[in-house]
Amino acid sequence: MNKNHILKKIIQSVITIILVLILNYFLFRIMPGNPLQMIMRNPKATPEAIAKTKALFGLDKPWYVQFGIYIKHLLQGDLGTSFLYKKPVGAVIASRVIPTVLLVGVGEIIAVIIGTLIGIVAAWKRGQKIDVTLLSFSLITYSMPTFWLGIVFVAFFSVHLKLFPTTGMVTPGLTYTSTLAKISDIARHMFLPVLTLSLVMIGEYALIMRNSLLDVFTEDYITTAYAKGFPEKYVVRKHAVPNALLPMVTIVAINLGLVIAGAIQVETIFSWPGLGRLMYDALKNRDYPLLQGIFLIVTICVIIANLCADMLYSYLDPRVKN
Amino acid sequence: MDILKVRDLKTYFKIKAGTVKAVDGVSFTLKEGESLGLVGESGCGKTTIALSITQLLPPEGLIAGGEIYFEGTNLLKLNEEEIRAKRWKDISIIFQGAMNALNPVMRVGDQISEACVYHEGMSYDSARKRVKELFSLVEIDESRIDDYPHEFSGGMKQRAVIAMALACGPKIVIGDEPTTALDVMIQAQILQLLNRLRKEMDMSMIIITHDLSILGETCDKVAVVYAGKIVEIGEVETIYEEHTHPYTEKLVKAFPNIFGKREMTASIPGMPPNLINPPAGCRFHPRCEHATEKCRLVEPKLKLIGGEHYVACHLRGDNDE
Amino acid sequence: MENAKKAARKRKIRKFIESFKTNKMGMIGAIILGIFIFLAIFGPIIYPYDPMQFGTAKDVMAPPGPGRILGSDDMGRDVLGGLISGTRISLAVGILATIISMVVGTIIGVASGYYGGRTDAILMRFTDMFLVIPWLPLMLVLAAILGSSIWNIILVIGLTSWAGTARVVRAQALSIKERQFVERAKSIGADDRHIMVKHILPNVFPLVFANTILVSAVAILSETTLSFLGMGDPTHPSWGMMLHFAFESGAASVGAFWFLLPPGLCVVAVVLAFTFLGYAFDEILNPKLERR
Amino acid sequence: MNNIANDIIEVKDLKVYFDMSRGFLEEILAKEKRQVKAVDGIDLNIKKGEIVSLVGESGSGKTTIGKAILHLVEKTGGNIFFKGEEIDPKNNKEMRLFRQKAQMIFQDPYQSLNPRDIIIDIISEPLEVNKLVKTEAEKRERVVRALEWAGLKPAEDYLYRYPHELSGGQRQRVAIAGALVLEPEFIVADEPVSMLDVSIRADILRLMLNQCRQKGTSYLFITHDLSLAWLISDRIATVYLGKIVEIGDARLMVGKSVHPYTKALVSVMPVPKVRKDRKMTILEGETPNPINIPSGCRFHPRCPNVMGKCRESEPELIEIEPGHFAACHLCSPHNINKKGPRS
Repeated sequence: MNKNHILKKIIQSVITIILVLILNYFLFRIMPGNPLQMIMRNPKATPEAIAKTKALFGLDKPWYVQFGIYIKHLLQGDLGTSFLYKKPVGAVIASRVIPTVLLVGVGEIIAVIIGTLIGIVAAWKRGQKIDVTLLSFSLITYSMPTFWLGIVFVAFFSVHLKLFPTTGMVTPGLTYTSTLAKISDIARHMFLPVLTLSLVMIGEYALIMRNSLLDVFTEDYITTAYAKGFPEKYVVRKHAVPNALLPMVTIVAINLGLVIAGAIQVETIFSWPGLGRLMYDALKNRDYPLLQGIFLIVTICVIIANLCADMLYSYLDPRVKN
Repeated sequence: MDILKVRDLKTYFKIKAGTVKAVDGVSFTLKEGESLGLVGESGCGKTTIALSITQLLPPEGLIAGGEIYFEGTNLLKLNEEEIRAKRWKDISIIFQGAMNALNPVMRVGDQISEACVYHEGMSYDSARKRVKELFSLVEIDESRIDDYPHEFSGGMKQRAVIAMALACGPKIVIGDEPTTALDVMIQAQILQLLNRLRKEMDMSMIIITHDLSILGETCDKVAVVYAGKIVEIGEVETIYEEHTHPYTEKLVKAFPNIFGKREMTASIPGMPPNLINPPAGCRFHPRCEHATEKCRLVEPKLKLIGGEHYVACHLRGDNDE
Repeated sequence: MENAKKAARKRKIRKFIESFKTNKMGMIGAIILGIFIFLAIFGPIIYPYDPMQFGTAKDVMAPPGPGRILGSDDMGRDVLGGLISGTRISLAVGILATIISMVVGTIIGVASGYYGGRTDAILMRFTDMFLVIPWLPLMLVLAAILGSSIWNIILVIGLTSWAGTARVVRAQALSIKERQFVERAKSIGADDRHIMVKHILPNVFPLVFANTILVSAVAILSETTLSFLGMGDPTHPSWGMMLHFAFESGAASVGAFWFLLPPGLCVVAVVLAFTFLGYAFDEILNPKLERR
Repeated sequence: MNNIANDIIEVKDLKVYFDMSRGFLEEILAKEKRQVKAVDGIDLNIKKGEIVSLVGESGSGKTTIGKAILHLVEKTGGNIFFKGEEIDPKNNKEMRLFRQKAQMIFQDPYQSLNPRDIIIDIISEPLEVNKLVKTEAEKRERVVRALEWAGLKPAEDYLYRYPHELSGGQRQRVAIAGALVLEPEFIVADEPVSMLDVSIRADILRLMLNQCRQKGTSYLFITHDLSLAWLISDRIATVYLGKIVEIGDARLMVGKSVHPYTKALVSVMPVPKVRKDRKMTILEGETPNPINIPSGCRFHPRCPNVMGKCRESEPELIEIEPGHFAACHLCSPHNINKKGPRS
């Protein structure tokens, strides 16, 4: 792999992170005027919180000093104190990471696998009935608001059919007899949120994979592969799909933003105890330090994920390698 | 012996605007060890002939009639699996634009060996050995076997594509514009290589090109294609020197001869016809200065006028049916 | 003379319409969108509705029946009426936000692609930042800070959704810049302004147009989501706002499908229509397929 | 500087180098500055009414030479004189006048015409940009005249059509009309027929020839096809890796070329004739990348007649007979006087 290429990508990511830090800082401090006023307007803010924030912001100093302080605190892992939970933002966020990672991870993996498969089948059978069906399915799921799909699922599967629990990650008050019982309880709670989250993403991945494959199909090396006497299946599997998958790597990474958006909605609907729900609560209660902390963490995670995707891409595509 | 016999081949494309009669009644014969050039302007249907032989037409293309005999079997009567077995093993193609004919994410060696593994059931290792032999045949260093296509220069890619076409020892190789977009010197290298390989490996060859002037060193026979039909076919010297069809004459004169007199080349007035609604009678008549009433009404048939020289023109062949 | 010019342009437009007519997806999209645009303009006249007119206790979440085709909501208001008046708001927000996004994206994309070098590097870093920041959290944060007015929502959506357009336009501008007609323009002494206005923009425009329609779909989805999460403008109830109230009032747990389904289905229909149209235009106008 | 009045273009020691690394990140990261010496010191003159051809393979720098002469790419070194005067590309007024007198015809008529403009707008663009016409009628008149020069008659039939409504040959004629509309004195034609079907090439070439004869326009004809160059030009220069290796009368360059590269090019030129006795000199390998130019004579790694001297010292372009110059150690008799290439 090309060292310069990777170094370049890393530097670019660092620049982006710095830009995000600046944006984050200004969004919460400069734009709406004095942040202290906003905090004071917040009925749930305690005097201690105000005092702490005041000290944290160092509002009497010029903005670049304030920014320096802000960065210093960040580097020490200090993201401020949540109004709502009266605890350090870092700790609040940390307690919510695992459920989100679980939800987003499973949802994303399912969406990528099924979406890619649908895209392959649709492109392969282009213009045929199965393509039209899959294409319509993809376009319709792609057009659905995530939260709405979630509510409809709750209303239908949980309330109407009583098949799944409506909220939470575990059944409250239940003591488990075995690890397996715990896993199965979580799985039952996870089913609908994951279904919702992956359904809205499947459509997009399917559309992208289909387009990408259709592009590849017009390439001369595909005709060559057919001329070599290989059956269609072999040509698609060995020659077309590996090429068509390349753009998918980048898209999946960029789409992490979309997944986060989906997670916020799904977690809100299903009261899933993750970062998305936390963000919704922070928003509802105007808990700015918490909101800012989540925003920052999530954004940096997405930037790092994109960097990883770039590296994976340059590993997979021999043309970038050197 | 005749290895390939194409009889009255008709290949049409159904598109929104109508049916394009890209190939409309083409017949020719390729003898064992012979090299035939198919020459004509762009859009005359020469590539479609090649794609019809191996049945690699795009979905909107369809073979509307005719027969294609390869060693006595009609390829058009074979089912999908049978025709697949013939591809590459018996008839392989060198496609136009080598840079695009190679899969960018697959090692060059693997792209060549996969055909051997698939068609001849070779083990991966023996297939690799074969690739190394092929590389030395086309003069590529065998250390480059694990390179990706983008690491090859233009000329090397073309050589690799040729090596690929030879992988299964085919009986016929079809070169579709094998040297277009290459520099003259590399063009000369490739043509020389193709000539040598054809003789060494005892293959038959079809060279498809718009460049009539490259055929002198490469082909025994030349067929001139105009608007989906062969208008003249004969030995390459005959086509260059004793052509009788007005189109062939114009085409030959369109190429300068730097070893001859410096005179301006000729152009052919008008444009090739629309193949959805080709002109009645002789398809060349709207551009032909000798056209008569008969040319406008009656379509000329390909007639033998001596040796192996056939021509489809009312003005030249006297033996009317 | 001018007539001949007009005739040439007319020929071109007619050709576009011809190819559009044969595009099934595009036609379906156009018809659906047409219906909703009609509703947005004339709906409130045909079917008057006052969002401040609350119903009585027995009207609350009443199922469909005579006098209320789609039942009523948590405040006893008519769902159909809310739906029709929401059409105007959802469409307006979507379209206005898209215009902002398109203008910003096109300017940044063209400048970046045409000038290249340092300008390009700086603008693209900036664009990448917007591309990579998860858009919903950013919108939520912005909306929370700016406050929930309908203009703020439009601004927030417009200012967070231009990055994709900028990328696409930049790529297109880059390729057009390399075309020989731009080189020709330079060789006859044309300046940057002339080249951008006469050559780059007209050739970027079809792509921007197709892209704009796709962005509209995203903008409408964004508005719905923002409103659902409580960031909407309560004085301008959109479809998303209706869903917000449906969720908050527990329509799901009482099985009030008449309150839950219609606004969502409307969103799906409009977004789908925009997507269809976008795809159709892309197919017709895509310069990749245009040659010969 | 003698005899300059007769020269439309005179080029002295022209150099065009491109920096490979772009963007500041790459500048930091790149170990060394990589330069492509696309044009590496060429001398050339073109007289009034003369057609000079540059023949070379891809990567030889022939197109860059053409563009540099028109100031479309920045030169790294050397001088370019137009009618005896050097033009300062930073001087807008000088450049504007120069642009009106020197035009370029591009290779691909599918790309050189803006697909969104109608023909009258395309052809009148140079007039509008340079503010040379005042009224619509005047503009139309000049466009019609240019179209007729380019052989598109009746011109009125073409004015309000889009490029895609024309055939390839017609498009190239439109492109030529677009260059002729300013009545330039010098035209760089970059592979003007290589994208066209053979059946219409002759028409375009004849058009250029007639134009040159009747109006005394000078042409720099850039092509990879030696036989086309031989067909229409007065003089031919063969270019290899950014240098002119041989230049002389067109017939001489084919019949009596002396440089091994030109000789090899001539020997492999395809012709519509079967020549059983033909001996081809097929050079091995490919033109090297201009990033790594070989030492000594840049042609030595592929030269069939290479000598020890060729690896060490670079041969200069010397006159071997009146008007015929070559840069090769093989053909450098001591008695030949060293002079610039002037015919």
